[in-house]
Amino acid sequence: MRTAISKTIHDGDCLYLSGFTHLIPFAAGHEIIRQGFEDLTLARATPDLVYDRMIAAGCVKKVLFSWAGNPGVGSLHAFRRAVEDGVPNEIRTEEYTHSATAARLRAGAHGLPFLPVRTFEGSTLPEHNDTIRKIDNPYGDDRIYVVPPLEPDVSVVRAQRADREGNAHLWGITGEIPDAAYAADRVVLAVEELVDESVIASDPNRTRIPGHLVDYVVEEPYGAHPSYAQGYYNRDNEAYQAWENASATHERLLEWLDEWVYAVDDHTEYLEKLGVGRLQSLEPEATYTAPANVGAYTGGTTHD
Amino acid sequence: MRTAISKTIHDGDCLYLSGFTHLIPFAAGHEIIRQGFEDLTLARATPDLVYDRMIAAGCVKKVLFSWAGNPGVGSLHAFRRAVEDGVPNEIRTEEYTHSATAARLRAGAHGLPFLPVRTFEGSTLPEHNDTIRKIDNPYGDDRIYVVPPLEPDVSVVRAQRADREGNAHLWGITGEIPDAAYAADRVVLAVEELVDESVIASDPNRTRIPGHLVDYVVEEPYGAHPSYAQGYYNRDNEAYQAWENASATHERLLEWLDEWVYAVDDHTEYLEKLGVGRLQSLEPEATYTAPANVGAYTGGTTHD
Amino acid sequence: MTEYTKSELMVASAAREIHDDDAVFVGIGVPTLACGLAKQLHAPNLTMIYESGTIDTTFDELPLSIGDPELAGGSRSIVSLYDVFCKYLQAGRIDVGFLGGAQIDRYGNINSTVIGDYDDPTVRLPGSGGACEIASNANRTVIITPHEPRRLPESVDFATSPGHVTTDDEPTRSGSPEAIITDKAIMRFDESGDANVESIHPGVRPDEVQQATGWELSLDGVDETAEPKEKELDIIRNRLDPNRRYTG
Amino acid sequence: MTEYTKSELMVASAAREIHDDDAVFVGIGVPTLACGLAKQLHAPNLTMIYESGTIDTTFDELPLSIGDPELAGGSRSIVSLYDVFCKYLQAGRIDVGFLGGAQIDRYGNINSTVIGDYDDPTVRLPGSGGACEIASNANRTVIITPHEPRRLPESVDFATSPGHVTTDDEPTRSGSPEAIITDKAIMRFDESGDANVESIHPGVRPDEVQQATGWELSLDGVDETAEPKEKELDIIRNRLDPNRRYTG
Repeated sequence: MRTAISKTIHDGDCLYLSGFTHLIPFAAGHEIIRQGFEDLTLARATPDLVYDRMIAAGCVKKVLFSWAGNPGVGSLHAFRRAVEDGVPNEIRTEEYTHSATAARLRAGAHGLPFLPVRTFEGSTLPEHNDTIRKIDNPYGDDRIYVVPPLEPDVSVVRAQRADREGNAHLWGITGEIPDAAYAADRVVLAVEELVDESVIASDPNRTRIPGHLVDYVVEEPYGAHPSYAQGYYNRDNEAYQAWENASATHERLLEWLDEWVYAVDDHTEYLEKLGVGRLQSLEPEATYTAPANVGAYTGGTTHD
Repeated sequence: MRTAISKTIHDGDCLYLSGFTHLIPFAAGHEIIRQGFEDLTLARATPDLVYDRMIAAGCVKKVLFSWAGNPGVGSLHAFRRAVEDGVPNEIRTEEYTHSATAARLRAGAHGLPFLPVRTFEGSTLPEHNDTIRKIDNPYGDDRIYVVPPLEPDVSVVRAQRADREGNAHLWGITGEIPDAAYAADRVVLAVEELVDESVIASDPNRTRIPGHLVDYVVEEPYGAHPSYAQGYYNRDNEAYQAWENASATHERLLEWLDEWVYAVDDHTEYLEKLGVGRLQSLEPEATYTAPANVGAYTGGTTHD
Repeated sequence: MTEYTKSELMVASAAREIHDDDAVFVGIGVPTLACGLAKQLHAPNLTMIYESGTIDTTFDELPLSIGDPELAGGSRSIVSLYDVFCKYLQAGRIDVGFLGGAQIDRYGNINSTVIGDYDDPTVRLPGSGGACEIASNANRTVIITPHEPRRLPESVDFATSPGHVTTDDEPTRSGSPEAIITDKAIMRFDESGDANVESIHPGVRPDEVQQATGWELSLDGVDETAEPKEKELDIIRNRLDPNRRYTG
Repeated sequence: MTEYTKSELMVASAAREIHDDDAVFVGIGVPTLACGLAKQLHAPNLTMIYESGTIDTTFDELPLSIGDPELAGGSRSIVSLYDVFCKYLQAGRIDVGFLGGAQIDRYGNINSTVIGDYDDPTVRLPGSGGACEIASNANRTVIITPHEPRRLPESVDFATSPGHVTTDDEPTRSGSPEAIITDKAIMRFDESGDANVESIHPGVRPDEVQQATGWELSLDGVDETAEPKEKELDIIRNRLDPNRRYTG
């Protein structure tokens, strides 16, 4: 991940670390903090704890978002301090609703100059964001809001498993992960496990990120912690709840970063510090999908 | 299928029998012919043999399409006779390109008044179809074509397996099948096999047609023949090739309909006429998808 | 009559807003419990849809977030973030949506964006998420909120999610709030888009309701809110929220 | 030199239009064979994408249609019909597309819709399918056609897929035909969008090429098309099309 980050990300870039609750690339966020970027634009429907940490570390000049909170718990305190008090630095915000953020990524993924969205009518938000525009419906007398494409310089995406080419099987909540990969100029893919290509080839419908999109493939187990990987480990709800306290002041948050980000060399050290017991407590009982018969039509892949 | 067709389809309706090469609902088309409709609008990216038969049987007043041929073989002769010579009756056509037909269905599925498409520039087609319009890009100096939603009265869709609620697992080429289901007012779902709900619940990512969309679920093995069902039976390429001859004149085509549609009572009789040997020759060697661990988080479904 | 908490009453009241066969766009907390309760009682065929894209979801343990793994594992289908808004909300498939917010006005406009000026806020709230879409596209929106003066001001600082706006020149969809369920009362929107008190909860005085509301209410002859039934409380306590996370 | 058929020469020539790392939007027949050949030789990293939504496809047996089950089973990913056009063609991810048609003019405009009047056609052809999208969005379009006067008229009855159109007032994308590969010659489009003969196939006389073309050609000093190499013929005959379905 260290090489993948340093080779693909440049200061000033727009990044999208994707995943809607599920498969959030925390380890990549921590590595970005360690590499000391300080002029990034971060885009994400839900900034979540990972962007809160990057903001507190001073990596960020701008955030594009649609819901900035700690789901089920409370605030993103670093995000609020930056917006409300300019701590540690002023950040600009570009704000949408979820469907509009998702539509921006989809337009980017689909090569479209805009997508219409059925929202914003009667909301104050368009007054504060001039990328949200309104056009005539060419088939009626009404008007509809539109948003332009979002094409991140780099998307960091996670999936459960991939082959070495980066063809990735993704299941559970897919959120905006495939769209982020298709919309971006460069893609870093991190997976819970690298598997033989025959595993991926057995089920092409489950490949939501094809390898031709991917610049770097990184095998990084538990790299979504405290977010989760469906079937691999549960969401660490205690860590989400603990963030409320750990992030309550800027100083306390910096101590947290010192301990959990700067003082560990990489994600493996982070996991060692977390401890095997904690990881084991997050392990779900295994339950497997029912097989689907794809049929052995070709010798080229499925029975090489 | 007889009840499903008679309860959901009314003369004058717009139908979409979906499936891009894969899972084309031939048995439903034959049943529609037997029930003697004569004023249908048929929409489909690729009319294929199933619409050719319905046109020859006199069921059709209008066809919305983007590619009207017999893939890899030749013409749709009944379609051509209707367009070129008004045999057995004049039909109107509304013509698109594939991306535009697909965008129309997607707009219908997504509740949007239009979708932009990057095509048609420099083509003669927009001159002959005034639903294809051009609007200003609100983010640039250029203009882009748009198409309006397509919302069929009834979509007939097929999938490999479903539970009794109509939650359907679909794999292989998905084409426009999910979009057709989401865009339509009423949905008839036919599957190769009904399975226990635990099979479907084990893999919600494979459910591309959720049961809440579905009005009728029909278990109808081999109902896509001579099209195919990935993992269940191969495309009957010989039948596609034979259609070139069987449909060469209107009279010969009517004889074919007499023998294969009108003289059989239902799809089961069609299969009996086809013979076990023919069906066996289409059976692929089984190859199964690698399992994915979804995790037993909930007792409600996956381990009831 | 058994004792019950305000939250239990709110859950039971919210459940009554759901009809059988409804498709509900569910949030965490009271909405999830209300759906669970309705499904056990009068709405066995309701379909629960979460913003995270999990369609027709059931669960054993209450989720902490709308994207928890049990919601995925217990669903019948999963769609992308973009698609859940397009195929469900935009396409008009959602009968009932639940919303909350820092401020709600008498027309059902909801603020979950900022307190104070947008560019220099006193309090930066999380923002819309999918709330504006729910308000804009669900057939009926039910608002759940504690009943406090700061929560129910005469007007909101920022309209994140539209209430009963009328835009004369543009016949597009607007919000469609149906009711506000608080810990003191149930208000319902009339044809002109105004929230009126329909019932006051048992033990709450009318003047308490008026004092906690930022606009003048007509309180003569309003009903008393129906108490939760034994059966409802049993389901809430023993099946839905045994750890009293939301209803204690 | 080994004997070879015209089709084999066309396949070998088409394969040379493909570079390593290209993403190719493939059709059935010559394009599929050309991709298979290029992949075995100079373009091991090419990605084959079929209109049916099968991404990065390999196969053992030649498909009859673009949606055959072996294309699905042999792919690395499968996307919907709408998405293959949006995520691949519209998004500019396709380097090379292959097209054919009933009529092709000197600017690369292609007719696959009607011969005669649109509303009262002499021959109703299948229509665009995805051809207009390929012409509009692929970086390079390679046209494969038999070389006959009716196939290469001075102008097409109907422009299904745009060639080198210039729409002065509207700077949107237009078609980008690169070459026409026929059974007599290879033509390549110059900067002004005009198709010029680059090479004539061995054994074909220049006047045969001119007679079979609906516009005046400049044929002085054109090269002879390179013959297929032994290795190319071996791959075509023994691996790609052993039943000689397309190359007999």
